[in-house]
Amino acid sequence: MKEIRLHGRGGMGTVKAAEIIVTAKVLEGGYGNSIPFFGFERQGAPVSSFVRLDERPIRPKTQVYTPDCVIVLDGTLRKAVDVFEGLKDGGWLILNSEPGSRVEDLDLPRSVGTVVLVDATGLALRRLGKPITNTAMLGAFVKGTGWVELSDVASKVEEFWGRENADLLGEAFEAAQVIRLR
Amino acid sequence: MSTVAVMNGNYAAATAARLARPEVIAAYPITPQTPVVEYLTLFAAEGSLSSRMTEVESEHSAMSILSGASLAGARCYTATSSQGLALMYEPYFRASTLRLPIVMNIVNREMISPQSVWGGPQDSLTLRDAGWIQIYVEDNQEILDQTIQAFRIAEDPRVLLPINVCYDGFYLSHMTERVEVPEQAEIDAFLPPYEAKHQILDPRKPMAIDPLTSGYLVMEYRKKHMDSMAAALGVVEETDKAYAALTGRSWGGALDLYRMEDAEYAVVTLGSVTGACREMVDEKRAAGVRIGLVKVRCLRPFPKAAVAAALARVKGFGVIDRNVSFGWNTGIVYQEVRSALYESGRTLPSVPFVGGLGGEDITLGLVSKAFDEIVAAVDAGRTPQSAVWLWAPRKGVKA
Amino acid sequence: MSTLEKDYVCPVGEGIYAANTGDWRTQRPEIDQEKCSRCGTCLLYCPTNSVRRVEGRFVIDLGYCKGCAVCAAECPKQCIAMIREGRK
Amino acid sequence: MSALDLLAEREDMISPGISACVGCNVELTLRTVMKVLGPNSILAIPPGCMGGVGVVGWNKQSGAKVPVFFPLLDNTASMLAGIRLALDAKGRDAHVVAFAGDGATVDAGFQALSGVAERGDRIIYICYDNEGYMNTGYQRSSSTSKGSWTSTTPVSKEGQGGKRQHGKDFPMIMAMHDVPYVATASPAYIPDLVRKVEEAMKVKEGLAYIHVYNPCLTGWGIRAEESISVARLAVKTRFFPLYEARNRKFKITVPVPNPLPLEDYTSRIKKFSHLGPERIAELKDLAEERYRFLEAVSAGGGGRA
Repeated sequence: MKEIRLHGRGGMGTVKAAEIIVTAKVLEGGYGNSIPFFGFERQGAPVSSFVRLDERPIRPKTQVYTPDCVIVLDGTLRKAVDVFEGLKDGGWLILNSEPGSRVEDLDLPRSVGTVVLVDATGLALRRLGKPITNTAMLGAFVKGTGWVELSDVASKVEEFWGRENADLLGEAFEAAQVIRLR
Repeated sequence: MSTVAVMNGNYAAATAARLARPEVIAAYPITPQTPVVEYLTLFAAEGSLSSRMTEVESEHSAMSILSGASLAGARCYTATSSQGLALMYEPYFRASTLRLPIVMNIVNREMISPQSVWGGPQDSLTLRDAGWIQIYVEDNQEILDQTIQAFRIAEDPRVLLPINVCYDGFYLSHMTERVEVPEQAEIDAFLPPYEAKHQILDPRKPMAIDPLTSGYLVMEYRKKHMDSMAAALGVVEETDKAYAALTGRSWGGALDLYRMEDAEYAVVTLGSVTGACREMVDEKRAAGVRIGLVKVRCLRPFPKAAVAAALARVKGFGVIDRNVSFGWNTGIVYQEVRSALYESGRTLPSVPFVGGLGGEDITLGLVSKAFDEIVAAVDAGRTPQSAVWLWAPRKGVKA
Repeated sequence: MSTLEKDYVCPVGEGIYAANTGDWRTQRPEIDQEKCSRCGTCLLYCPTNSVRRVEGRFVIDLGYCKGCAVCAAECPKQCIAMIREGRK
Repeated sequence: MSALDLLAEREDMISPGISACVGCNVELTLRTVMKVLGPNSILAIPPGCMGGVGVVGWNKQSGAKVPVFFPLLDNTASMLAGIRLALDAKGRDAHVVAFAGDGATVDAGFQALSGVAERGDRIIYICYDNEGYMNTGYQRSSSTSKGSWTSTTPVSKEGQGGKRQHGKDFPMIMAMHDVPYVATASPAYIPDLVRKVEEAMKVKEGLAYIHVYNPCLTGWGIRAEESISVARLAVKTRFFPLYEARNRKFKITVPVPNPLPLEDYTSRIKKFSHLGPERIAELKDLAEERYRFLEAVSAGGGGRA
């Protein structure tokens, strides 16, 4: 089983992104569930969502405490939230980062095994005219982990948000930089 | 033929309601049930739901509108949570004593105070004696399957009682997972249209509903109500079998047992915590502990004999309650299980856990701890006299 | 079968129950048909619906009349007398 | 058809023997209303006098010849809205009617009624306002007139006490919901009442609300034979004006250009017997205020048509 935690802000589509990952997995014949952290999702406030993926039915309906992967939809969240809490050793970090960011400057904990960097905000602004980063982050996630197929995610993204977002997904997939740290 | 979809619990409930073709729907939004109302209005706007729907000004009116509609012979559906259910109490009790087969999902949420919008079945469990059938489920597929079945159970001439299908707020209502959705034609065959024969408000057949009634007749009606509750237990099982024949999915009727065949210890569960407990049963069994699980699905009518039979060979058990019974100082399900055993003449060591209040997560770690505590208490022949609190201590919180 | 033996699932009533309110009466109305102008005021205002119009005349059906005397009070011709029950 | 012809010829839809007090003008109102509405009706009688006297029936028998039921005290309007939805779903039609006291209407039932009015559910709602909870021995309601003795607003031997607040102007509150039809009525004006029920029956979308002012013989202390005459005085003193409103178009149906002194009315009622001239004047001032308001909003500047 793979466990994922997404960190975003209200209005970024964090919960929906989590649902798309699950939907893609189910389309592929697998199982998954996603649970949003239960709070009041005010625009701009930190929110999180939990995802589990597996090849067999997933029984626990609990939050994720030791994720295999953390997706951070807004880099500035690192100031407010410990996004690495419980990250499994050798786990994945999918980070929305400024263009030209260097891993050495990111002050990552030792638990991170693979980091995926993408300027999701920049890509989203250019293509959508607004900093809604979930689609771009999904592209980076798929590229970094390969846990679900890009085409399945793309079809759902298009279904929910239209062609422009599906293109953004592909663009982010191409642009994302996967760095293995060990 | 069914369709595989991915949906949250509220969408599963709304989808089930749509498939059941209720003639009248009245609901008032409340967290965490709100999306059910939104989905239904969306279905109606899209044209996939033809129910008469009304946007009411309170839950009291929602249940009242359905009471009127049901008296006039309509199949009825609604959903609520917590304070909404509390506000409904007056027409809620009356819907059962008037024998109105209304189906209502309860998206379980903690009762205030303290102010909380998060999960916990305190709301519906507190109303266990109000004459409704109450069934509790553990995942989104079960929400959909059981909500469809609820209409058939409620409208069965042997039953004619309103029914709640209860699911945990947020943990299920807002959790997204894979759900198989049956075809409309399959459900149409499973659920013939409702015909109110026991009473009807219809000028072609004038009758009085609920005249002033002497005590001895109140006794008569109460006894009939109780008899129907008893009959409902069988109808729940039958309906589960009929639904399994249709979809291949059986949920076990009033009670669902997991790895109980040779169990020395048992954990009794209700609602969404069951999944984590199943996982932990497997884990403990792998470590050599012979523990099994009894999931209470039907809380009313309570399957007393089945519970006693399920626990007939264990040395002891524990109950994980996400609710409290003030003054009894344990959870409510624990009382029910203990009472059922008393009838069978057995006294077993047992542990009354209380955890997960106000949406607190009952983590796998906590479940593991609970299982260890069951084994330790049972082996020592110990029964704690009040609740064992299942929680992870936090800094600054008085434990 | 008596009404009480009816086997209803839930509290339902069929057929009409009528309290014997005619027994309540301590006085009864009598219309002086000579003085009556046939205006029907007594029928319009009788609380128990005890006034009948028969071939243009108004008569009192005493079956459920409670003897309230509203008809006598309202009659514009003052042609309705209230007679103590028990006297002929 | 004249009101007399109608009432003489139509079948009484209510049991001939209901245990209302001798002379009760609510019994008269109910029988009249139901004759006008006829057999294709579904009748709701919430807890209150008319429920208590057996209109919903007794044990396994009914008190009416139409389908009749007890709603709860506070959900009459919403239960009827549900019945309407069910009838709509089944493609049937009937008059869906409430006959409810002021407790079930202006107090506990107000939320449900206001909701129905706002949503436009098609029901006919008739309130018999006897200014309090009569079925349980006359406790005050928010419709009770200021100064009234009630069992919860007692009066001392010295004549002090009685209700401290004015009653709500409830029919006006309902009219302000912008519903298709609102009317006030009186058991002393039966032809007017008959016509208003007929108007209510014509409403095809939304609420028709009729507020009937029914002086209570037992609770207020009125002689049985004065049941109608006291009700008439309430109108003739402008204490309870008769009007109707279609959406916001008002019309006074029984204009009172030269009102009788209010004392003519209050002096016939025991619950006001402790009130001195000052407190009567206070009632009169409010009645005049309300009447002037009604004239101002009525068609033709007073509706003296």
